[in-house]
This record gives sequence, C-alpha cells and structure tokens, in this order.
Amino acid sequence: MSTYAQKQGFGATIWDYLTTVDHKKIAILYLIAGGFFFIVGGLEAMFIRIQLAVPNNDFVSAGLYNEILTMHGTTMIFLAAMPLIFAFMNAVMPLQIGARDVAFPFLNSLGFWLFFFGGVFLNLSWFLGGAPDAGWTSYASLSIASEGHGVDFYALGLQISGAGTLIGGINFLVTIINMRAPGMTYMRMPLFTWSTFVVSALILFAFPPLTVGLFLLIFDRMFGGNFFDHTMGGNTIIWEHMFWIFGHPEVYILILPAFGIFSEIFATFSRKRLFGYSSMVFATVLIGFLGFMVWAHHMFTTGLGPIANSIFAVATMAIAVPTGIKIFNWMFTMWGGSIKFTTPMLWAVAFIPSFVAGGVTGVMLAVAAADYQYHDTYFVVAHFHYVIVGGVVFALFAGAHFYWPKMFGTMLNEFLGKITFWLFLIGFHLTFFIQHFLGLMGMQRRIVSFLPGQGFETGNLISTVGAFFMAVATIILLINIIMTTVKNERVGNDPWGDGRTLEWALPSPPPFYNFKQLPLVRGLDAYWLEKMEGKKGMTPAEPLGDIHMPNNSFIPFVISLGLFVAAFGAMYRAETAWGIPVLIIGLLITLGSMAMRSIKDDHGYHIHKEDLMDDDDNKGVKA
Amino acid sequence: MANQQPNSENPRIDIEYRRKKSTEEMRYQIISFTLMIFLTLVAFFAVGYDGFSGWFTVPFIILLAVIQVIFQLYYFMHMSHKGHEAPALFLYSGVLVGAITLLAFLTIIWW
Amino acid sequence: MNWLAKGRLLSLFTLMALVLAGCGEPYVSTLRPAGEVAQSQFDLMVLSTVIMVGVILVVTVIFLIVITKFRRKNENEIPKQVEGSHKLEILWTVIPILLLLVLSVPTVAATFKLADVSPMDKVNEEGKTDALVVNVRANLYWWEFEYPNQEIITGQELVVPTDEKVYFNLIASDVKHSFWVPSAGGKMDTNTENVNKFYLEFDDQKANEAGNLFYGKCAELCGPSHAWMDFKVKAVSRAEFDQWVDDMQTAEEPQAETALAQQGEEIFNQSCIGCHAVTPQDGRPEQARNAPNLANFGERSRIAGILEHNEEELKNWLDDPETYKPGNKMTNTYGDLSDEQLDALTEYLMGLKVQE
Amino acid sequence: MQAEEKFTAETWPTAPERATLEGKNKFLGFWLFLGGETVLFASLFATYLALKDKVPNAEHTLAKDLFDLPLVFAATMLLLTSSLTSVYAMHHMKNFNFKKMQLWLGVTVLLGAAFLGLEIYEFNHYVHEYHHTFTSSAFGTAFYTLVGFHGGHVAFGLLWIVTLMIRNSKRGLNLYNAPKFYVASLYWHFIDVVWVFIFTVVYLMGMVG
Ligand code: HEA
Ligand code: HEA
Ligand code: HEC
Ligand code: CUA
Ligand SMILES: [Cu+2]
Repeated sequence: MSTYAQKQGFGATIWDYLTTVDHKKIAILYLIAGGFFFIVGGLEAMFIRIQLAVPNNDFVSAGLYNEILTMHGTTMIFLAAMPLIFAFMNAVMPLQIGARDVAFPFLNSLGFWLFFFGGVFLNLSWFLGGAPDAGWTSYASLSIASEGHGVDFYALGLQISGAGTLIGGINFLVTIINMRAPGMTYMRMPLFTWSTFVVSALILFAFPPLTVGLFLLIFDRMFGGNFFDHTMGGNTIIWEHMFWIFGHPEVYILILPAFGIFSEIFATFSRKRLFGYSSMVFATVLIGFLGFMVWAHHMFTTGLGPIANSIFAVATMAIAVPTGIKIFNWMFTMWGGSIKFTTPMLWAVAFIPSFVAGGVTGVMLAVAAADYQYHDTYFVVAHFHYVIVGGVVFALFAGAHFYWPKMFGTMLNEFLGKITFWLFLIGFHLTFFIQHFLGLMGMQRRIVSFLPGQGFETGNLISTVGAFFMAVATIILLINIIMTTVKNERVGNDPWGDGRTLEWALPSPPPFYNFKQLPLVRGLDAYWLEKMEGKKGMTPAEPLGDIHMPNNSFIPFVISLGLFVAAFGAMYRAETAWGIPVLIIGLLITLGSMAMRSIKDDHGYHIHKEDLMDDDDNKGVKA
Repeated sequence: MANQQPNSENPRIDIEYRRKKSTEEMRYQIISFTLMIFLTLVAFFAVGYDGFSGWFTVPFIILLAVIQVIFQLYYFMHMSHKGHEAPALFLYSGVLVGAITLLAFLTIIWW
Repeated sequence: MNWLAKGRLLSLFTLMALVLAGCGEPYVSTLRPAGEVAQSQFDLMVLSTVIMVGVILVVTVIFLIVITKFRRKNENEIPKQVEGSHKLEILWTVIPILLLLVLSVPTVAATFKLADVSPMDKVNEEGKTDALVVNVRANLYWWEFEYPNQEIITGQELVVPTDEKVYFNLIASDVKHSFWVPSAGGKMDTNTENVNKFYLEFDDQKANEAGNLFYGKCAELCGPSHAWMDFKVKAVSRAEFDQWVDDMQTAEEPQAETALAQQGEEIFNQSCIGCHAVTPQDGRPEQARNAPNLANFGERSRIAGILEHNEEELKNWLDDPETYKPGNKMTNTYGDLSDEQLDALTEYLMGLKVQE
Repeated sequence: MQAEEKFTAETWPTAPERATLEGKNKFLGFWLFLGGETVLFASLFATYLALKDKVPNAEHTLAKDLFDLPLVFAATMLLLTSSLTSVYAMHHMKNFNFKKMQLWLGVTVLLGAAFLGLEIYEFNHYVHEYHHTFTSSAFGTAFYTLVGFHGGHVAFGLLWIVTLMIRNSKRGLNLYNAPKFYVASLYWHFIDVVWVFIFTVVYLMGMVG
C-alpha cells in the first residue's frame, strides 16, 4: 500500500488523491475545490452586479436573482472561504508545530470528502429544479414557505459539509494539543497555528447549533415538524437565534486564520519578530470568546426589546478592543523593520486600511438604535464585504502567493502577482465603498432591481464596474497559476529568504513524512533563531528512527458518497417511489464503510531508518 | 508515530499495589453511584410531593441534576484524574456556550 | 450633549453632518432625517462616524509612516528584534475602550428611548388610546394599514399627521417582512407570530420638502417581489388628517357614475370583491382580508406600490400582474380580461375615492 | 509494533487508553467531541424549553397530563445502572481482565437495550393514548426531537459497543483496542449525563408545570 518512492501515471495520481491521508495533499484538494467554488461564487457575484448595474434591469428574473444571491453567500462562506482556509491550515499548521502528520489522518480525509460532497450536492440544485432562494441566512418563515427543493438542498448540503468541518476542527485541536515537537510550547507557537487552534475551538462550539438548526429546518420541511409553524405553536425566532449563534462565530472563523496568515507575512517581510506576541495570542483568544456573546446584533430589528439590544450592542463594541490591539501590533511589527514589498506583503499591507474601514463600520452597526436604519441595507453589504474581502479574501490571496512554494515547490510570478493585487485592490474599493452610501440613501439589500428616481443609479453603476476589475484580477491569478505550473521551476526550502517558522526549514514541498527527525524548538520563530546562529537547518530532537505512517484509504470517499446518496433519497422520499430505497442504500453504504473501517485493523506501515538515510532531503519528494 | 511516544509506564510497578488502588477506586465509584441513585430518588419525590411550590422544586431538582452530573463527570468519566485539563477546558467551554444559548431561549424568545 | 457643544469638535460634527446630508433624496434617504426618530438615529450616525473617522486617521498616519520609512534598503540588514512595548499596548487598549464608552452611552439611551411605546398601552374610558395607533399587517408584497381607534382600513398608502408620534403594531400574515420608512426612522420587523411595536414621527417642514410623500419599503427578503414591496407614506397636517379620517369613516358604498364604470363595477363584483373590499370599514376578520382595500384607490399615488398611478399602468397591472410583481397573490385568481373589461374596470377603479 | 504487543497483567500500563500516541489522540479527540455534543444538546434543550406546551389549541395534551413518572423512573434506573456497569467494564479493562470486561459490557448493552425498549413503549403510548405526535404540535415536534436525539444516541452507542465486543472477542486486550473501549464507555456515560437533564428538565419539570 505504500506510496513511498513510486513513479506514478495519471490514473495512479488521481487514485492517490482520492485515497490520500497526507495532510499536504488534502491541503491541495481543499485548495482546488475551494478555488473552484470561489470562481463559482464569484461568477454569481458578477451576475448580481450586472443585474444591478442599471435600474429596472432584467438580466435575470426575480426568482432566479434570489437563487443567485443565496448561492453566492452560501457558496462563498461555506464552500470557498472556509475550505481555502482549511487548505492553508492543513498545508502549514502541522509543519509549523513540527509534527509528522495531523492527529487523525483518516478523519482529515473524511472531513474533506464530506465538505466536497456537501458542496456538490448543494450546487446540483441548479440542475434539479432550482437553487435555494431564501438568502444564506434562510430565515424560517421564508425558508419554510419556499417551494420546490431549493431549501432542502441547502439544509442537507450544509449538514453534510458541516459535519466535515466539525471533524476537521477536532482534528486540528488534537494535533495542536498532542503533537507539537519537543520544545514547541504553547507560547512558542506561530500565530497562524494559534489562530488555527482558536478557530478550531470556535468550529467545535459553533457548528452544533447550526447542525441543530438545520435539523429543525429539515424536520419542518420534509417530515411535517412544527418548529417554525406558528399556527401549530412554533416560533420562527428560534431559527434566527440558532443561525446567528452559529453565524456570528462563523465570521470570526473566517477572519482569525486571515489574521494568522497576515501575522506570519508581516513578521517575515519586515524581518522582525511579531510585536507584542503574547498580547496577539491573548487578543485572538479574546475575540474567539467574545464572538459567542454578540450574535443578537444581527437581530436588533427583530423586536427583542431594548434590554437585549443594549446588552448585545455594548458586547459587540467590545470586540473592537482586541481587534485594535492586533492592528496596532501589526503596524508596530513593521515599524523599525526592513520591509520588502513582495506580493504577499502587498496584500498584507493593503489589508490594514481596508479591514479597519470594514471593522469600524461594524462598530457603527453595533449602535443598536442606528442599526435600525442600517439593517438589511447596502450599508451592511458594504460592511461585510470590507471585512470579508478586505480581510479574508486578501489573506487567501496573500497566503496563496506566500505558501505556494511550500505547497508546490514553485514560485508564482511576482510581476503578475502585483498586477492581480492592484487590479483587485482598486476594484474592491470601487465596488464596495460606494455601497455604504447606497445603503444610507435607502437602498435595501437582497433586491433584484431598483426603481429609478431614488438616487441609486450612479452608485450601482460604479459598483458594477469595480466588480469587473476584481474578475479580471482573478483571471490573471489563474493565468499566473497555469504559467507557473507549466514552467515548473523548482525552489529551495526558504524561497522568500526570510522564513521564520519551522515550515521553511523543510524542502519545498516537504517529503511526505515531513520531518526525518523531529526538530528541537528553542524559541519563537524557531527556524529564524537557527539561521541567525548561522546554522542551515534545525537541530534534531531525536535520533534517526523508523517512521510510522498511516495507510491511504478509499473509505472516507465512500462514507461521504453514501451520505450524498442518502440525501437525495431523503429529499425525494415523499414524491417518488425510489426515495426511501435510495435513502436506505445511501445510509447502508455509509454505515457499512464505517463498520469496515472499525472491523479491519489498519496499523499503517513503517518507513525504515535505512530508507531514510539514503533519502536526500532535497530530492526526497517522490510521492 | 509510536516511536515518538515512549511508554511512560514503569513495567515493574507493583501489580498488587495497582490492584488495590483500582479496587479502592471502584469503591468510590459505587459510593458515587449510590449517591446518584439517592439524588434521583430525591428529585422524583420532590416532584411527586405536593407540598412544595414550583418555585422551590424547579431550582432544587436542577441543582440535584447538576450535582449528579458532576459525579458522572468526575468519577465515572474520571475527570478527577490528571491529564484531563484539556478535556475539562473544552467541556466547560461547551457548557458555557450551551448555558448562554439556554438563557437566550428562555428570555428573548417570547411566548 | 452639552459637553460636545464647543470648539473644533463641533465643527467636525457639522462638517460630517453636511457631507452626509448631501446624499440622497429627501423622500427616501436616511441622511435627510424627517422626524424625531430619524433625527436621533442620524445623530448617532454622525457621532459614530466622527469617532470612526478619527480612528481611521490615526491608523492611516501610522500606516503611512511605516510603509514609507521602513522599506528595505539593504538586502543584508537585520533589524532589531523588538518584543513589544507595554506602554504602547496599554495605550491602544485604553483609548479604544474610552472611545467605545463615549459611543455606548448614547447608544443605550437612544435604544431605550426609541423603544418607549407606553402611550400605546394607556387606554381611556372608551377603551381606546389617545395616541394615534396604526396596525400594520405585511402580506406578500402588499401592506395593510388599519386604524383601530378610527375603525378604518386602507392599503398600500399610509396616511399620517405630521409633528406627532404615530405608534405602530406590526405583524406579518405570511412570511416575515420588515417595515421601513427611511427618512422617518429605522425599520422594525413584522414577524409572523408576534406583534412588534414602535413609533415614528414626521416633521411638518421636512414633509413639505419631500412633497408630503415618503417612500416606504420592505426590508426583509420575502420572495421574488421583495424588491417591489413598496408603500408610500402621505404625511399631512393634523387638520388634513382629521378630514381624511372623517371622509374615510363616512364613506359609503361606492357609486359608479358612468355607464362604463357601472359595467366595471359589475365585473368587479363578480371577480374581485371576494378579495378586495371597497369600503374603508371592512368588518371581515384578518384572514379574509387577503388583498389591499381599494376604497380610496382613485386617490393613491402608485398602483401596487410601484407603478405610476394612471389608467395605462392600471390596465397593464390588471392585464398581467405577474410581469410587475412575480409571485404576487393576485395572479391567476381571475379569468383573462378583454380590452373592454379592462376599460370598464379602470373607469370604475379610478373613480374609487373618499374625498371630494 | 507497540500497539500489537502482547501484554500481561503486569506489563499492562495503568492508563492503557492513553499509552500510545494514537490512544492519547483518540482520548482527547473524543472529549472534544463531547464538548461539541454538549452544545448540541444544549441547543436542543433550549428549543424544547422555548416550545414546551406550545400547542395549536386547547384540545392538545400538555406536559403535565402526559408524562408517566413511574415509567420514566424505571428508565432512569436502567440507564444509571448501565453507567455503573460500564464503569465496571473499564475497571476490568485497566486490570487487564478481558473476560470480565466483556461480561460487564454485555450487561451494559442489555440495560441500554431495555431502556430503549421502554422509550419506544413510552412514545407509542403517547401517540396512541394522547395523540401527542411529532406533527400534532410544536410541543410534540420539540419533545420527540430532543428525546429522540437522545434515544438515537443510545441506539448508536449499543451498536458501537456490540461491534467492539464482537470484533475483539477473539483477540483480547491490546493497546490498539483499549482506547476504543475506553472511548465507547465515555460516550455511554455522556448519554447518561444527557439523560439526567432530560428526566429533570423534560419530565420532572414538565410535571411541576
Ligand atoms: C469576516 C467577517 C466579519 C468580521 C470580521 C466582522 C466584524 C465585525 N462585525 Fe460584522 N458582519 C459580517 C461579517 C464580519 N463582521 C457579515 C457577513 C454580516 C452580515 C450577515 C448577513 O446579514 O448576511 C455582518 C453583520 C454585522 C452586523 C449586523 C448588521 C445588520 O444586519 O444590521 C453587526 C452589528 O453589530 C456587525 C458588527 C461587527 C463588528 C462590531 C465587528 C468587529 O469585529 C470589528 C472590529 C474591528 C475594528 C473595530 C477595526 C480595528 C480596530 C481599531 C483600529 C481599534 C479602534 C477602534 C475603535 C475604537 C472603534 N456585523
Ligand atoms: C466569503 C464571502 C464573500 C465574498 C468573497 C464575496 C465577494 C463578492 N460579493 Fe458578496 N456576499 C456574501 C459573501 C461574499 N461575497 C454574502 C454572505 C452575501 C449575502 C447573501 C445574502 O444576502 O443572503 C453577499 C451578498 C452580495 C451582494 C448583495 C446582494 C443583495 O443583497 O442583493 C453583492 C452585491 O453587490 C455582492 C457582491 C460581491 C462581489 C462583487 C464580490 C467579489 O469580491 C467577487 C470577486 C470574485 C470574482 C469576480 C471571481 C470571478 C472569477 C471569474 C469571473 C473568472 C472567470 C471564470 C473562468 C476563467 C472560468 N455580494
Ligand atoms: C386572490 C385575491 C385577489 C383577486 C381575486 C383579485 N385581486 Fe387584486 N390584488 C390582490 C392582491 C394580493 C394584491 C396586492 C398585490 C401586490 O401588490 O403584491 C392586489 C392588488 C390589486 C390592485 C393594486 C392595489 C393597490 O392598492 O395599488 C388593484 C387595482 C387590484 N388588485 C384590482 C383587482 C381587480 C380589478 C380584480 C378583479 C378583476 C382583482 N384585483 C382580483 C388579490 C386579488
Ligand atoms: Cu416583504 Cu420583503
Ligand atoms: Cu455578527
């Protein structure tokens, strides 16, 4: 079963990826799938912007618009941003703590396949009678009333991919707690690892409410339940709470890893250690903690009453403090440093003003009484695209350029990278800055079109033009990726020259067992410390020995496939004869493959010391 | 990765001693089980007995449930043993998030 | 806010207010507040914007210094590895906290003030309130406004007196919507299971500037025609309002004057009366009132909330409501109408007026 | 390798479930999972409490008239006892006594199955005697969802433990399966923890009103 030292054909490579349990390959899978869904979500965004370019436009119909809008939000959040973040976590975090692998390689692969099948399921709705159309928030009264299967696709698809995310979160937590290399204390962990840790904890506690909420929705829509039917005693506000108890932490699940990536980039390209490391850690934890206390700021106009609104308003504002600490620490990391404006650094630098602009509008939204005006207008749309695009997407682009060599062993072209950056930056501000004013001038969000004569024309046109800049920028990035891959110029372990953390001590890409010998960590920025002492690499913490590796497995794919099949059965259960059998078959596939996993012992295999010895680090990457 | 984690147990540890320890622990388990049964009985009686008002009974039986669960966690699930710092941290975080959820649902979901 | 009332801060505020107030149309923009509620929300916006602009300025200044001064000049330079600075860190922890305190006090105050609907609950001897109360019922793409004390009902166009508080009971009859009159004040959701209450106030002078007609919107996604679930607010003086109420209360069964109108009435009574009432005192229960009341349709300013109020558009609407509001509840509830029938109905409907 | 090493009572580690890295990971990962489950059940409890006695009209049975305390008491005793028997099983696991461990696990499974039987009887009773069904009211939906989720956990737990027992019946204890047994017993205790709140919050508080 070993994939060690084999030359592979195309079919074999595919099979390898379908069965891989190697965190670095799973990272690549996440990158490809997440990147694909980003393009899909981006195309949906383009449709939105084209439709809204001029008043009374009929580029898309009203019903279709609602589907596009819902799928844009859902796809971007669940199927693009989160998986892309998971890509970097998988690729980098285990290396950063000096681990040979994650704690549960099998579950890692299961997490990916669940996400993937959930996402595919959700998107198949386009071809099977219509996508969900109740907004990414799927508020209960509308989502119950929505006809067809759109919302069923939403509920079942997110349920499946949500399970994958939860599994991923637990896996990262255990990896960080149990598998740090000797000397890698908590307070020596790089910030990206810290943010992975906090985010995984957020996932652990935020996804169960979503799971429950989705179950309630599924029960009501598909099994005659009455949770949200007020004529039967139900209450739609339950959904709103459940969704936002998940939904608010979710936005910090998106942004904290972005903060982590930027922390690494700022330190690297300023050649300075992170300013105020311990308060950065503290702020990350605090943001995560406060993230659970503020969800009702999305419900100020629901009618919770002034006491609840005031409490949640003040709690929300509090988050500005730890976030501010981070902003200033980043700027003072650069202060006195030696800044090199590489592409990743450009993204990082541009992130500061962009994100601060989005963050402060967040605080404005937290002013409950004023939010009665902002809520559900383009002001909110502007706010969250400023934080999400200006924070998360910038970080993903930065991370893609920064970690590309570590993941693939080649460098993206810096010139094209900079073009992508400038086009995207300009497009981003053009698109979203003006939306603040549109909102204040009275334009609600989620409208398929607007009537002339309200003063919305110019603003919307500008916004649409901006979106095209972003699309072109994204296309240039794709070209860059293709060119780089075709050229295939290999780079060494520390291609940026300024790497600080452990991953840069390994070849690019690292051998599948990561570390031949676990490194001894002697402080923060472990690799930098060694470099400053004139050493080439890390000092090993153990003698060379056999390495235990897990076997590849096709089971995660099959488990996820089973749920995918079962979801179709569940959905068409009521109107077709084949629904129930398919549901049962799907569940049997899943349970059967789970049983197989637990019945067949899988102890993995060993790489022998002797094989490691002739394996030269720099060309040791054959898998 | 087995070579990363040498077995920390001392193989010469006195088996008799271990047996004794473990029997002793089992005795604690039985005691906590008895207490749990007792608490359950009290709770059922408190509800069955008409003399108490709901204002007393409800907090009272919830308190009993919490005590009982603490027994479960610390004795049956060994959270009193060492090496349970991370489990405790995450379990209590879960309890906190859950408690906030419950509080919200009891106060700001009306009627 | 006395403590602000001097010095440069004030001028900053005025400047901010001016910049913002330059935006939008007076009948729809939150930046052109036309009443007490919108005004207090606007004040909060200005206050928070000033603080935020301050924050952004500080960040920008440090940012610009950093990215200009500390560029790498020499490939071999290794800067000093600074761990941090407690003094600085305390500084940027404490200052934001202070700024947020400044912001949260008026926030909480305004939140409580805007939630004060106690006059709604004060009932006089007749079992009515002295305050003006309107029951708003939101339905898929149309609005019903019931004046419980006056015992009249109207649809799509809310009529209110200026310079006094108008209290609202808000509920939805199908899915959730949200009631929003941007220039008069923030929105409030109409939930399906419970009544929400709040108040608005319309300034007389501002109403004049806006042509006495404010735009109202649905601000919660509610289906395909969410974008077109508009309504209008006619803000008139108390005297005019009283007159209107009186006319509404005394309105009788509509009399079709011309022959064409009578023909229209006939068609209407066959196909439409099951849903649409034509008198302002509709005694039917809520569930039966499943279409806008048309008693004063001839005096409206829009058809179905969005179309120009003229015969042409009315015919278009009656001919095919689906093109204008996809998914609306009127489509396909009556047979195809011929051109003559359309003419007749139009004549009849345009004649539905309560004021002379 | 270490995981398949043969042990005797003397060489068997004191904390066999955490003696290997895999075991340690499993142990911690499972505890974290339980942290998430806590939130999951808290959300279900919250939903139930928000919808308790919310019925469309006066003809529907409310919690007060519905619940049958003796039955619940019996179920509670079964589940509490099964928690103790699984403690016994782990006690023997740590003493490297495979036979006794299997025996006590078997008892646990029987008690759990009896509990499940009672629950099914109870649901059936409510449906037929009181027309209190999943679809009859929001109260009904919330009740069956919360209690049913717990019942589902019990059923899954039974399946899991039985699979473990059968799979390992010929092999005895080793460091590869010890964590599996341990984790399954943690799961079983957690089910009991949830039940303690169900009988308190749903049934007892339901009777108080
Ligand atoms: C990555 C995602 C992300 C992030 C990081 C944030 C961050 C914040 N968000 Fe945002 N938000 C969203 C994503 C995000 N949000 C989304 C998607 C929605 C809409 C969902 C929907 O309805 O579809 C939303 C909606 C939303 C609302 C509801 C609006 C409405 O619907 O009416 C509110 C209200 O309080 C809010 C507040 C905040 C606040 C206070 C922060 C804070 O965390 C920001 C903190 C940062 C700063 C403040 C800047 C840096 C700080 C300093 C430089 C220090 C000094 C600053 C001060 C003293 C102010 N957000
Ligand atoms: C991660 C989250 C995320 C991201 C990255 C984005 C990115 C963008 N969003 Fe989105 N957005 C949301 C999350 C996000 N959004 C959410 C949650 C909502 C709310 C939904 C709801 O109300 O329910 C929303 C809503 C929303 C609206 C409001 C719709 C409405 O209320 O009616 C608008 C309108 O302008 C918009 C625009 C955009 C634009 C222009 C981008 C751009 O940045 C996108 C840029 C990317 C591209 C343009 C890629 C395109 C690439 C190509 C075209 C390549 C060509 C193809 C090939 C070569 C094959 N978004
Ligand atoms: C099922 C009930 C139903 C029937 C029958 C019906 N309508 Fe309607 N009508 C509605 C609804 C609902 C609306 C609101 C549509 C919207 O705005 O979404 C409406 C709107 C209108 C409007 C615009 C109202 C306004 O206040 O601007 C007019 C005019 C109208 N209908 C006339 C008619 C005529 C004429 C007929 C008969 C030929 C008719 N309706 C039959 C339900 C009905
Ligand atoms: Cu009604 Cu949107
Ligand atoms: Cu939020």
